[in-house]
Formats: sequence, structure tokens, C-alpha cells
Amino acid sequence: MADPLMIFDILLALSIVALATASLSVRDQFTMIVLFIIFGLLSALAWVRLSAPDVALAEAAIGTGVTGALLLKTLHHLRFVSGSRNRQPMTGVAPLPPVPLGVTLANAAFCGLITLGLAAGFLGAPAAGPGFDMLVAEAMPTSGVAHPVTGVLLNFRAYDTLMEVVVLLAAVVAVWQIERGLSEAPAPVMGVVWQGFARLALPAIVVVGTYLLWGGAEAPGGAFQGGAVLAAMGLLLLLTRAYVPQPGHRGIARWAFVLGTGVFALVALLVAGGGRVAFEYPLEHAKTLILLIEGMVTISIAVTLAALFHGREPVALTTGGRHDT
Amino acid sequence: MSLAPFVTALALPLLLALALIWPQARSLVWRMMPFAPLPALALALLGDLPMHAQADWMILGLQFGLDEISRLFVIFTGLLWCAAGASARHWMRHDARATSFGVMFLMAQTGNLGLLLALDAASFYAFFAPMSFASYGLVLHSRTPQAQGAARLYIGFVVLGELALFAGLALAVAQAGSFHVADLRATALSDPAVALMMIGLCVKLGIMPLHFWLPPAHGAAPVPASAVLSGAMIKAGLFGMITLLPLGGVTYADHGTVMMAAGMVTIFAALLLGVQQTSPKAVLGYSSVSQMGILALGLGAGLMVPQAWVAILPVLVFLAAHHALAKGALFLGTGAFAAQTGPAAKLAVTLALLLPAFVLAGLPASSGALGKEALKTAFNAGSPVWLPWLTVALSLSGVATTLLMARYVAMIWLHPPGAPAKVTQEAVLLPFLALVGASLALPLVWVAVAGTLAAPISQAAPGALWPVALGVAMAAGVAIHAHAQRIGPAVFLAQITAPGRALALRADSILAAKRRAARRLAHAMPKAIGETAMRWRLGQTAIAGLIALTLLLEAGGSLRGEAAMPPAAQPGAAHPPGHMLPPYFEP
Amino acid sequence: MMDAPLLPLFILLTSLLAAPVLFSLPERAARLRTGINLGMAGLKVALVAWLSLKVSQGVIYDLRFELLPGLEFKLQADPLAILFIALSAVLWLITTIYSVGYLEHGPHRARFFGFFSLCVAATVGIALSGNLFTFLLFYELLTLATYPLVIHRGTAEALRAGRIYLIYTLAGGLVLLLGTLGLWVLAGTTDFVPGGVLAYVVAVNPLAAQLLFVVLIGALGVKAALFPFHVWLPIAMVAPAPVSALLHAVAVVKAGAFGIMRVVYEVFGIETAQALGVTAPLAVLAGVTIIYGSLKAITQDDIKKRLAYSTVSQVSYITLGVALASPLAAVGALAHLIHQGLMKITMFMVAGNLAEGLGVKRVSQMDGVGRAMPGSMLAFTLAALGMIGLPPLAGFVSKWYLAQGGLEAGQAWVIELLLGSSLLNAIYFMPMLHRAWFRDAAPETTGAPGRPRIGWMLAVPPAATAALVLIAGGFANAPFSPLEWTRFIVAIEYQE
Amino acid sequence: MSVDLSPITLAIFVPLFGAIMAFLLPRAASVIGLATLALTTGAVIWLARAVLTGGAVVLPLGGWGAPLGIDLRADGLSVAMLGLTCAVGFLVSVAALDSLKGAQQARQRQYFWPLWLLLLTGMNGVYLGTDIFNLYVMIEVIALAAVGLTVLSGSRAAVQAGLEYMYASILGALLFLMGVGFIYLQLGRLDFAGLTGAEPTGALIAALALMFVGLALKTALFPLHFWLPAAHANATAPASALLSGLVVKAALYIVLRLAQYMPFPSETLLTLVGLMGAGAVIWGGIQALRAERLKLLVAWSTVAQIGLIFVAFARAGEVGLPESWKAAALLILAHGIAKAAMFLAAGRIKDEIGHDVIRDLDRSPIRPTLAQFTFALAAISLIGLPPSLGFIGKWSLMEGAMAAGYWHWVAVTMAGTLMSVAYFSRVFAGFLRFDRVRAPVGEHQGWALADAAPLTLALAAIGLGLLAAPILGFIEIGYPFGVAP
Amino acid sequence: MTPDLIYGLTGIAVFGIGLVGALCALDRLRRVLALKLCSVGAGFLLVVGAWRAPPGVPDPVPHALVITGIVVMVSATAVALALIRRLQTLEAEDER
Repeated sequence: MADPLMIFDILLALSIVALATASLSVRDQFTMIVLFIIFGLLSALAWVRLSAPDVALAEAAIGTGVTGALLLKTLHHLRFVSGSRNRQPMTGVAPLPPVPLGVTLANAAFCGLITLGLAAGFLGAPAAGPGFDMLVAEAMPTSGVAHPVTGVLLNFRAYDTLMEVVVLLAAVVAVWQIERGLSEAPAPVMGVVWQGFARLALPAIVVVGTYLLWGGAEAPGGAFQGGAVLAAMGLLLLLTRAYVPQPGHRGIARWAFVLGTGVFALVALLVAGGGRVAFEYPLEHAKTLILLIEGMVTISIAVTLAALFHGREPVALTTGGRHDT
Repeated sequence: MSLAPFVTALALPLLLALALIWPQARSLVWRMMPFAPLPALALALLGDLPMHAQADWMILGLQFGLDEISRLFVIFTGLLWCAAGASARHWMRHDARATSFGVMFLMAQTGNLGLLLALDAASFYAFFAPMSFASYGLVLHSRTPQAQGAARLYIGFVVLGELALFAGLALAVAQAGSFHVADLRATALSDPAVALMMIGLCVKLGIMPLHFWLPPAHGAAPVPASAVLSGAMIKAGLFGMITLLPLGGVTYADHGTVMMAAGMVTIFAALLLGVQQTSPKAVLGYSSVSQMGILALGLGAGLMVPQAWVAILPVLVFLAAHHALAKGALFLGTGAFAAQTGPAAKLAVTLALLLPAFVLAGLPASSGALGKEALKTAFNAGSPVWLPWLTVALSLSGVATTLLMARYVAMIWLHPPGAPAKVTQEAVLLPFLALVGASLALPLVWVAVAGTLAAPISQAAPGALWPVALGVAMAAGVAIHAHAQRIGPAVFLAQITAPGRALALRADSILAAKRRAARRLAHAMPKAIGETAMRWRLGQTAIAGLIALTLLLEAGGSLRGEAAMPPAAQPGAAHPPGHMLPPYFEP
Repeated sequence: MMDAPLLPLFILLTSLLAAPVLFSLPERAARLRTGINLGMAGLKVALVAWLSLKVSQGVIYDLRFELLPGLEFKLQADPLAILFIALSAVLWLITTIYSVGYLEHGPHRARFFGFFSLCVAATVGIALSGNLFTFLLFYELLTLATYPLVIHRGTAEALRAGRIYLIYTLAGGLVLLLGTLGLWVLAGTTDFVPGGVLAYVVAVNPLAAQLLFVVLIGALGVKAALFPFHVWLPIAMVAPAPVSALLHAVAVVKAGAFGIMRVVYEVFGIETAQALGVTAPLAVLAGVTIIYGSLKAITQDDIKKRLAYSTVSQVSYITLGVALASPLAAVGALAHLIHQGLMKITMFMVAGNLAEGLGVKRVSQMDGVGRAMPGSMLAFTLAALGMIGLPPLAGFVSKWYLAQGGLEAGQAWVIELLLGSSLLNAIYFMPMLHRAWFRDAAPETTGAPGRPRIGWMLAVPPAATAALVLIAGGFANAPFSPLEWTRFIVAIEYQE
Repeated sequence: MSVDLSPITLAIFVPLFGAIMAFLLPRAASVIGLATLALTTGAVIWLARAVLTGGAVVLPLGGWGAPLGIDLRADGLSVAMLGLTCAVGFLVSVAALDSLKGAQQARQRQYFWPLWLLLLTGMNGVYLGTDIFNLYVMIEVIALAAVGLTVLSGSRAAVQAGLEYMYASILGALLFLMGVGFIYLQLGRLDFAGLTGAEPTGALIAALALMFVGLALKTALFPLHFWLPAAHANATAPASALLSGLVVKAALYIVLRLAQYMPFPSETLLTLVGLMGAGAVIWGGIQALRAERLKLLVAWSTVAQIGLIFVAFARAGEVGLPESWKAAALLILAHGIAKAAMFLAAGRIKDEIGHDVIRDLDRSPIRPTLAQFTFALAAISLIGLPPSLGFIGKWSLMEGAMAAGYWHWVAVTMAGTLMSVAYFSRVFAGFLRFDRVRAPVGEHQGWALADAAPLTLALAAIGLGLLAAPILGFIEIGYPFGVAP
Repeated sequence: MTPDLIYGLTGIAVFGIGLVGALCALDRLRRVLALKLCSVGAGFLLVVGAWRAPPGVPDPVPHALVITGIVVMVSATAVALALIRRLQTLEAEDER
């Protein structure tokens, strides 16, 4: 007899696959992005089902939310640039020349083969493989946090996390570099209702974000999720033009970007000594230090994600904008 | 054993010759001409060996018989006479002196077959002489001054030869005290006797310096007559020596030396003389002389080293048969060539002529080459002093023959032999082709026919190509030289380089075009490939393709690996040394 | 006397270190450049003289430096090395003087002298190499250093010649690399050892050894202008005269010939090579090259091309002497290394003088040049007669020994070859001498009489080398003469 | 509280802090950048001494130790790569000072330093990492910074190339990540040690395939090289030098490491790798022969050289793998140094002459002699002429191939060498031809400071060949490939 | 049919679909999206691995890895999108 949960699983899985396929095959780009967002949310749901609420939260907030916003903003920009705001540009301004059907089919066939191969590999993997959980369970008491995921992120594999923040930093530096001097498409017009909503929502978002951050120590949540929620606030501010970045804000923005990375790295480095190595927080200060790091990282993440959404560095624009200024 | 078969064999040609005198019978006789040797052939092919019959009443006590050697002689001689007869029937149909030719032809045939069947010295001589004298008529047949000169020369030598042979036989018989050839062979004959017989027989054989008559005579005689003269009758000399001289029993070192030296001289001198001839049949005649030189080598070796004779004899017989068929084919082919009128037909005949020509020259695996190789092998049994020279001489004789054949082929085009006006072309062609076939098939047939005597042949190496190739090359060189001399060297140079120059020019332009095209292609190809790859985004395909390929390869590899190596294998053996655990990771 | 184990290195460094200094000097600093050039060249001659003295006393110089595990950079000064080094040192000095005069106002002088120095350094390195690997390093360096000299003029023609030169020599170098690797893999060492290192391999795997021989000789044959790899040599004649002189008398072709010597004597060992049956084909190939080069020389009208083909022919004497595998022939070969160098460099310098002073570049323009430039032409005449092999000039000595060696080895055809080659030499040199001395000058080559047409820096060097030709031949049996030294070497190589 | 700094952490953190500072203080970016590089080089030297005296250095970050935590490990090979990165990076930085000094390039200068220092962080992280997921993060750091550097000039061609590079980079990294997933699924751990001795199961085969192709894509191994030429040719000179000389080596290094720890690069896979390398050598050579612009030629030569490194990797088959890495490592070092020199020199030539069209190089009366000389020296090493490091690498390659009887790899190497001679000599002809110039030629007016860095690099590429034995000895410290001496 | 099997295969399918898109899509935005799908597929695999490891409590390490992966991916996406925007602008300028 079919387990209802299993039916749910299968249906969910099928819809995820269907949505993935649909989002890639639908012609209209806006629809594509919307389908993708739904896909992302369903994936998050699946991950909740797999007892990974932190991941689900991150996926929903960052992987789907922020990514979706970025995609939409880019689509908007593209339509503006190509002067076809109301039309549906199929493939962008300068589409790639079409590829012979045979090549496409070969691609698809290869990918199908790969998928089959990977599936075979997956099916051949041990059903209950060895994991880290024993090690984590052993180490948790000395980690300074109660939630294992946070422990892994900020203690056991803090180096990874630091580098992840570095990736974000690199991204924002790269984006600023890429888009320097780029004239901006006018922000999508947000209705009055939205602006009102934004004003109302902002405090709530801050609360939620802080809660996630704080709660990350014991329960699902943490710096990334919190940061994402706070970034959503930034997005709203930017979208409603409640906040317009000014050239003068660049300095503070830079500091905000590097805050998380800098503090994280400094702490990691400075705890070394007295027999301890880098990232080895003294047990008595572990929780404090981790919270400090998390807080700073959250701020950086939030600002960075918002900046990534906004794109170009806020500078006084010159016309043309192609050349260095 | 009854005498009847022998009598039949000899009587048929004789009676036919006599019948020709009766005009009403002539047409029938001519029709019978090819079949005249058939009784003799039948006797040789079907009779049980050894045969012997006696007719004391005839001459000085006639004795007939066949042994293994003479049987083989009868077979190829008979075949040749058949073919020549077939050819003569058409060749002579409209000839004014056909009757006289027919008589002489049949008389000679009788003599030839008779001496092969004779077992006593007297009858041998008795058949030998008519054959020689009847041939005079054949040589003289055309009555041209040239023929008359040739006939004069011929008859002179014949007389000389007959005298010597006669004297020799006389002495021999006296010493042996018997007419029977077996007795002669068993007696240690005195030197003069042997010498005289040798001279007499060598005249027939055309060994230098007794060869002068041969080429003119063969050139002058009508084609069918030349064929038998060259193919069959001169072998009578060989047969005579084999049958009369005490070879294999007594050592005649001086005779042998002379014979061998004469043979060697003959081989090459005949070449030198032959290449100067313009008449194709004279060239063939010299070629016969040259070939007889080879036989002389064998005879000489037999005289010098009797114990080698056993090995040499079968080879000599084979060589005789080989020469008879090939040379007969060439002579008949000359006639066939002359009978053709269209250039295409002439060309075709020429091509057919090349076959016996190459056989004669000793193309590997042909009877010529096999015979020579077998002779070389046989010489191994003889004097080691002579051996290298003989071997070289034999090899070079291939070159010489090739050159002569080349000369011959050139001459039939440059100086085409004459042919009777209304000869039936196909009719003269058929005997020729039959002989060509026989000549080609000889090595195969020989085994069946000769029985044990074929052993040296079937064991012989196929022979080397180089003498023939060298000969062809030299002939080509000579031809080119002659051509150059004729038209002047400068013109010739221009002429031969003209196609080369044209070719070079064309090749240059083609090459240049090709090179340009190649360069264009070399420039265009990578560009096209690169651009296509870019446009079709093959790089993306490569990503997927490579993953799939790697998956397949590794999966296949691990499957094979598992199949080949049980999991229980030691880890050290399963993994090459590179996969040993680094010390750092060791617990 | 002071003992300096690093002496070979110093000799190498005199020119190797001069190169970067010369490169970095600005174009206009001509005096300084000349000073450095001559100073270094003089120093090198002095050091080489010292080194030869020490080596003749039996001092062994052996410097090693490990590049890869087991694979050494090795310099050694054995008598064979001294022979080549002495030649290059002396001729470098002479050619340097000549090139200073030749390029007095030309462009790219910094580059020219820099690469010139590098080229000599490479030659010295080749001479001093103690193993095939080190040899390879300097062999390639030589290729690279000579390329800019060949294309010095920077014209399309020069670049084309340079490209052909580069293709041939780099491909040769690549094949040499292959051969060196093969030697390394087969024998486990690349050292030059009298008697060879391959005896075991030859016994076990003669085919591989034969293949290796073919590869190595083929590679070295490119530089030694062995037929059919000689194509680059006449084409490379577009280079300026001192380059042609040095490259084709000393550096490049001799490097190839020297390498063949090393390979035959000290990689394979003469006995092993003979047992392998590879020397006879090499001798035949050398013979073919000798005749071919001479025949081609006859048809050339351009003086330098005629000389180049003459080089093709003459360098193969060395190969021939090596391949004959007889001690006397080896003496001839080694002596010819020196003698041919002296004679050919003289001729090239004179050819340069004719072009500079009279604008004469072709044989057909040589009428009466003997009267216009008697000194230079006298030097040329001496060298040419030496080439032909007239006693008592240097060329005679080496040919004599080659012929003796041919007899010793039981190869009488060598004598006929030498006679034929001498005849051909005469056929292509005598008309030049005849024109120069016995014909009336064409109007354009007779200018104002009495005025010297070339500076002393161009006139003296050929005279000096011509004198050396005379001395090397005339005093062949004196101690420290090339011939004597050669005998010393051969005694080592044949392990007598 | 005393702070105990380990050189191994400093090698990663110094550039990170440098990047932060350079980003925060754009006006002082150059100074900060140079100082950071100097400090990083110092840290690497410190680390090298430690490795030299005590063998491989391991630092379990956070004190947890693998597999729970992440270890950093420095053995001879990693330190050699770090040394290459820092030394080449330092000299490129010096050159960048000059080539980015114009007022036009103020913005480029401002972003060049933080991106470059982040790139350095990422690369150093890769060379010290022992955890495959951490390597994934590191290659993403490298990717983002590298893309940022690629599009520094802001031209349309550069941005287009940068976008293609970005797609390839992300895809490569994701393939790698998927491979990480499979490894976790099978083994439950992510450190190198966990990989050793594993049985080749389906999941691991999948991981191997994904990771191999992902890394091949990132290192631009033929036929996955499609993104490289445009990206490297269109970047500004110092960026090209970094990208071509250093960045592709990071992925190569991971391949080298994985080949050891992943238990089964089978003979067929190695042959495939060799074939791809051979394809790169040939195709890269052909394309370099027909490239019209100098920098494009140099970029294609990178494709060919990377192919050669993979041929070196496959040179002796599965059995010879414990030795093959040395040839590959030598070639990596040689190419890193020489290619950086060559790109810098090409950039100098382009700056001086005003264009880099090969056909018209000889029309210019301006001859940047030293840059041309540098280019030629670098070419010598890339062609593999003695005594350069490239030669030694090629020697090791061919030696191994020959000893193993793999003549086809010898043939490929020789073909590649000949082709490199052919395409570089096109450039030399442009340098050395003078008969198409109308105006008087201005050449070699003395030294220029801007040439110092590339010239030093080129000389190092040649001269280090003489130090090959110590270099090899150093690389083997810590037995990176488990071969006892 | 356990959830890990279902979602594992889902992840692989999503990865495959993403791969097809990344290789075949002509439109720049779609390629970015396809890559994002690939990363979700990889995330699925790790999450499933975590779920599998010991029955009951999932392994937290892969979760952390996936979170890191998500953040890394968003950074990469942002850069790619910035490049796309820049490129489109440049192209539009050239067309004008």
C-alpha cells in the first residue's frame, strides 16, 4: 500500500523536474524566471522534507529569492537596453547564432547518457553511508554553539565559510568593476501600494532577520539566512527608491562589504597562539566570538547581496560610460 | 618384339613422301602431313619400355629400340614435326615447289625419327645422312641467291660432318667389335674415334667453330622447315653423342675441355654475331647456336667427369626438349607474324612471341630457367674447378638469350619476313600457338612424361630474374642507343626529354596549383574548423561528450578490472606503486 | 704555476659573460664595445694557451653539476676539446678584429657583437662538453646565437635564409635531443668516454644501437652539412662576411663535425661502431658529400656560394677520416678540423674584403683583382692552394694522412676519392686565381691607384690566418702543432 | 594573549587582508598590493624553510583535524606552486605598476589590486588545501576574481570573452561540486586522505568523470579550451600574464593531486588525457600559426602548452604515474614563468608600437628591443630549448615516454616543439626585419624600467633550468606522490 | 522507494536538465539559469547524502556545504548577470 508521504514525495519530485524542464523550455524570459522561482521554492520544500531546514531556508531566501530578484532586474535592464520594453525579446540583444539540430541533439543525448550514468552511480552508492554525524556529535559540546549546522559552518569548517564570504566579496568587487560607469535602467516602477507595503514590512523584516541570526545558534537559521532576509529589506528600499545610493556612500559600503570577512579573518588569525591554531576559538570565548563573527558576517552579507542587486558602483555618471573615468 | 610398330612409324612418312610423286595423291598427302609422325609418337607414348626389335636383314643388321632417353626425344621431336607439318600444309599450299618441299620434308622426318629409333651404329648413320641431305632441299627451297649461298655452305658442312661421323663410327665400331650402340657406349673408345664422332655430331649441333652453316640455313629455309631444322634436327647431334659416346663411363678430359670451352665461346660468340643479323630467322638461328652452347657445356662436363653424367643427362634431355618446343614456336611464330596483315594482329602475334622468347631466355619458373638451374645443380657433381665459371656462364647465357630475343623481336618488325601470298592466317597461327602452349606447359608435363628422369627438373630452383631483367635493360639501352645514332644524339636528346619536359612543365604547374590549393586548404581548414566549432559551440558538446566518455571508459575499465582481478588480490598488486598511501596519511 | 680547477669554466665565461654586457651597451658606445670584445678575445686566447699547457702536462679538468638526478652538466678539458677550443679562441680573436672593421658604421652592432660572443661561447661549450647532454645544450645555444647573425641584415632574403637555417638546425637539434634521450635511456649515461659507453647495448640490442647511430649522426650531420642536409649552408651565405667566415669555418659546421667525432669515438667507440657496421656507410656518405659539394661548387658564380659548397665538401673530409676507423685517417680528420678552418676563414675574409673594397661578389667579376688588392689575394691564393692540397700547405698534410689512413683501413677508394676531390678543388679554385692574377682588370674595379681600399682591420686578419696555413703545413711535425696534438688525441681515442 | 602565526595561514591571510585593504583604500592600492605581495612572498619563503627543514607541514584549522575540520598542508609541490605564484605574481605586479600608470587606467588600477589579491588568496588556498569541498570554494574565488581581471579593460571583446569564461568557470566548478557530492555519498568524507585506497565504485567513477571534466574545462584542456584564447588575448597585459601564467595552473594542480588520491585513473583514461593533450598541442599550434595578433598567438600557445603538460602527465601510463607528475610539475613551473614573461613582453610591445598585428610589426620604426628580447627568451623556454626549465620539463617528459616505449608521446612532443618554433619565428621575423621601415629605426636606446620585470621572468625561465635538480628535490619533499626516495 | 532515492534521482535529473540547458541554451539569461539548476541538482545530492548517512538525524556537514554552495552560486550568478548587463549595453551602444 502506498505511503501517502511517498506519494507526496513522488509528486513533489515530479513537479520539481517538470518545473526545471519548463523553466528552461519556455520561450518568454519573464515566465522562465517565474517558473524558476517556483522551482526553487519547491526544491526548498523538498529539502525541508529531507530534514534540512537550514538549507531550505537558505535556498528559499538566497538561492531563489535573491537570485530571482537578480534575474528579474537583469531582464528588466536588458529589455530597457534593447529598447523593447513592451515587446518580448526572445534571446537578448545579440543572440548567438543557432546551432544545427544535430549538435543540439548530440548535446542532449550526451546529457542523457550522463544523467543515466550518474543515476547508476547514485544507485550504486551505499544506502546508509558513513557520515560526519558521529564526529560532529562528539565535537558539538566544544563548539560553542548548539545547532550542528551552525557549528559546522562557523567552527568545524569555518575556513570554508570564511572563503565563502570572500567569494561574496570577490563578487561585489567584480560586479562593481564590471559595471563601472554603466548607465542604469530606471528601476521598475513600483506602485504606491508596494511602497506602503515596504514601509510596513521593513521593521518586520529586520526582526525576522535578527531572529534568524540569533536563532541560528540553536535552531535552523543563521548568518546567511538572516543576511538574506536583511538583504531583502535592502532590495525593497532600492526598488522603492526609498534609498538611492550616492557616490558619497561608497566608502561606507566598502567597509560594510569587508566587515564580515575582515572580522572573521582577524578573529580566526588572532585566536592562534598558546598551542592553538587559526580558527581554534578558546572554548570559553567560543560562543561570543562566533556570535560576533556571525553578526558581522550577517551585515556584510546583507549589504553585499543588496549591492549585488543594485549592481554598479554608485558614482557620478558620465554620458557614454564605456570608458574608464 | 615385333618389328612392325617401328616399321610403321618410319614407313608412314616415307610412304607419304613417295606418294607425293603421284599427283592425284598430293592433296591427300598434304592433308596427312601433320599426322605423319603420329605412329612414332604413339609408339613412344604407349609402348612398354624398353623396346627392342631386330631386322638383321636390313643394312648392316638393323636394330630398332626405345629406351627412356630416346623415347623422350621421339616425343618432342614428333610433336614438333606435327606442328611443323600442320604449318607447312598451309604455308606451301600455293607454292610452286610444294611437292619437292613435301618430299624433302617427309624424308627428313623419316631420317630424324629413324635415327632416334635406331639402336645400331650403321642404321643410325643411315638415318642421319638422309636427314641431313634432305634438309639441303629444304634450305634451298626458295632458290634465291641467298638460299643458294646458304645451301652451299650447308652442304659443305654436312659433307664434312658426315665424313667425320662416318670415320668416327667406323673406328668405334672397330674398337667395340659391335654395331650396337650399347656396346659402343660400354667400350673405352679411343680418343680419335671420339673426337671424330664429336666433330661430326657437333656440325649438326652447330657448336663453334662448326656453326657457320646453321644461321644462314635456318634463315633461308621456309618457316616450317626452319622450325624442324632448329627444333628437331639439330638435336640429332645431341642424341647422337648421348647414344654413341661412352659417356658416364670413360674420362675424356681433353675432349671435355675443348667441348666446354667451345660451348662457352659458342654461347657468347653466337650472341655477338646474332645481334648483328637483320633477318629475324637468322637471329633465331644464332640463338639456337647459343643454346646449343649450353648443351655443349653439359656434354663437356660429362666427358670430363663421367660420374657427373648421370646427373647431367636428364637435364640435357630436358633442355633439348625445351629448346625444341620454344624455338619451334618462335620459328612458326615468325611465319604466323609474317602472315598477318593488320598491325593489331601483328602486335598480338608479337605478344604471343614474347612468351616463348622469355621461356627461352629463362624467365624464372619457365622451362628455360628450370633447365639451367637443374644443370647448375648437376654440375655440382662435376669438377669443382669449372663450377663457378659454368654457373656464371649459364646465368649470363640468360642475358645473352634475352638480348638475342630482343633483337629478334625488333627485327621481325624492322625486317618482316616474307610469307606466301595466300596463306590462311589462322591455319599458320594454330600450330604456333600449340607449340607456345607446349613450351609453357613443358615443366608441368615433363614430370608426367619423363618419369624418374624428371626429378632434377622438378627439384630445380625457379631461377633468378636478374639475367632476364638485365638482358631486357641492356636491350632497351641498345635500342635507345641505336635510335639515337640513327637520328643524331642531339635530336634524340631533345626527343626523349620532350615528353619529360612537357611532363615536368605540367607537373610543375599541377604541383604549383596543388601546393597553392594545399596552402589554401591548410589556411582555410583550421579556420573553417575553428569557426564551425565556434558557431556550433562544439566546445559545449565536448564537455558533455567527455563526461560521458570518461564515465564509459572508467566504468568499462572497472568492470574489466574486476573481471580480471578478484577483489582478494593484494592491494599492492592491484594498484601500481604510485597509489601507495603517502606516509603522511598513514595512521 | 697556480692550479685553477675552474679554468675551463673561466674560458667559457669570457665570452658568455661578455654577451650580456655587449647587449646592454647602447648602439653608440662603439669604442667601449671594441675594447671589451678584443680584451675578452685576447684573454681567452691566453687562458686557452694556459689550459693546453696544463692538459699536455696531464692535468685533468672535470667540472660537474647535476641538472636532473643522474644527469649532469659536465665540462671537461681533454685534448680533443683543446684542439677545437684553441681553434675557436684564436679565430675568434682574429674574426673579432675583422668584424670591428667590417661593421664600422653598420646598424645593430650591439646585437651583432652580443650574439657573436654567445656564438663563440657556445662553440667553446661544445668543445668542453663532457657528455652528450651538455653538448646538446651548447649545440642548441649555438643555433640560437647564430640565427640573429644570419639574418643580421634584416632583409626579406636574409629572413628567408634565416628561416631555412632555423628549420634545418632546430630540427636537427630536436633529433639530437631524441638521440640524447635514446642514449640516456639505453645506456644510462651520456658521458663521453674514450672507447664508448654502448658496448653492452650493442651486444644486447644492435638494432637499437644502429638506430641510435643513425639518429645521432643525422642530427649532427645537419650542422656538419652532410649531404643531403647541407641545403642551409649555401643559403645562409647572406650573412655578413665575418659571420660567414666564423660560422662556416669554425662554429657551426665544425660543431657538427666535432660532434660526429665525439659520437663515433666516445659514445660508440670506434671498435664498437665498426662492429656495428655503421662506419662504412658513414664513410660512403662522406665520400658522396665530398664529391657532390665539389661538383656544386664548380657551377657557382657567387664567390661566397662557391666557398660554401667547398665547405660542404671539405668538412666531410673530417667525417670521412672519422668513419674510416683507422688511426692515421683519424689524424688526418682531426688535423683537417684545424686546417680547413684556417684556410676557409681566410678565404671568406678575403671574399668579404673583395666585396667591401671593390664591390666584387662574383667569380666573373674577379678579373684583375690581384693587382687591386694584392695582399688579400695573396692570402686567398695560399688558402686555395692549400685546399687543393699542395705541399707544404696545411691542406696537404691532412689529405696525406687521410690517404694513408684509407690505405691502412684497406679502403683504397679513398685515394681515388681524394685525388678526384683535389682535381675538382683545382677546377673551381684555379679559375679564380687565374682571373685574379692573369687577367686585366675590368674598368670598374680599377679606381684611383695607390689608395688602400680597405682598413688595416680588414687586411691583417686574412693575412694572419694565411700565415697560419703556411705554418701549420710547413711545421706540421713541430711540438704543439695541430698535427702533433692530433696524434696525441688519436692515441687516446684508439686507446693505444 | 600571544598570537602564534603560522606561515601556512599567513600565505592565505596576508593576501586576503591585502585585498581588503586595497579595496578599502583605492588610492593606495598599488602600494598595498606590492607590500602584500612582498609579505606573502616572505611568508612563502618562511614556509619553504619550514618544509625544507621539517618536511611537509600540516595545520589542522580550528584544531579539529580532518575529516571533520579542514587541514592545510604544505609539501614540496605546494610550496613550489606557492613560490611560483608569489614570485611571478610579484614581478607581474611590478610590471602592472608601469602598465597601469596612465590617467586613463585609474579605474583599472583601483580594481586590479583587490581582484588580483583575492585571486592570490584563492590560488594559495588551492595549493594548501586538502579538502575537496574547500577546493571547490577556492576555485570559485579564483573564478570570480579572474573574470573580474579578464574584463578589466572594459572593451566589448573583453567582456564577451569574460562572459564565456564565466560560463565555463561556473560550469566547471559545478561539475566539480557534483563530483564532491558523489564522493561524499560514497565515502562520507571529503579530505584527500579519505580518497586514498577507495575501491572504484559507480559513485566514485561518476565523481571522477565529473571532476576531471570540470577541471579540464577550467584549465582549458583541448577540446574544452574554447573560452581561453579570447579571454587571455583580450585582457590587459598584466591580467593576461596572471591568467595564463598562474590561474590555469590552479586547476591543473588539482588534477595533479587528484590523480594521486583518486584511486583509479585507469590506463584508458590516461590515454584519453594524453590524446586530449596531443590534440591541444596540435590544434593550439595550428591556431597559433594562423593567429593574426600577437596576444592571440600567445594565448593559443598557452592552449598548446597546457596540452603538453597533460601529455607529460600521461607520458608513461598508469605504471609511470608516480614519476609522471614530476615532468608535469616542471612544465607547469616553466610555463608559468615563461608565459607570464611573454604576455608582459607582448603587452609592452603592443604599448610601444601601438598595435599587435603580427604582419605589421616590421613596419614600425619603433623597436622595443628589450621587450622583443624578453619575448624571444620566453619563447626559448616555451619551445623547450636548453637550458631552460621548459627544456628540462620536456626532457623528463620524453625520457619517461621513451623509457616506457610510448613513442607516440615522444612524437607529439617533437611535433609540438617544431610547431612552436614555427609560430614563434613568425613573430621573430616581425622583430628582426628592417627593410619595410621607411623612417630611421630607433632601437635599443638603453634600459627601460618597465622591461625589468618581464626580463627577469624570462631570464628566470631560462636560468632555472640549471637548478632543475634542486627544484625537483624540493618538490619531492613530503612525498607528495607517495614515492619514497 | 525511499525519499532519499526519489530526491536523489530528482537531483540528478535536475542536474542533467541544467546541463542540457547550459550547453544548448542560446540566450544568455537562460544559460545562467541552467547553471543555477545544476547547482540545485548538486545541492539535492548532498542533502540526500546527509539524510542517508545515519537514519534519523541528518549529517549537518553536507547541509553546511550546500548553504555555502548556495551563497557561492548567488555570487557567481551576480557576476555573470553583471557581465550580461554590461555586454548588452556595449552591444546596444555599438548598434546605435
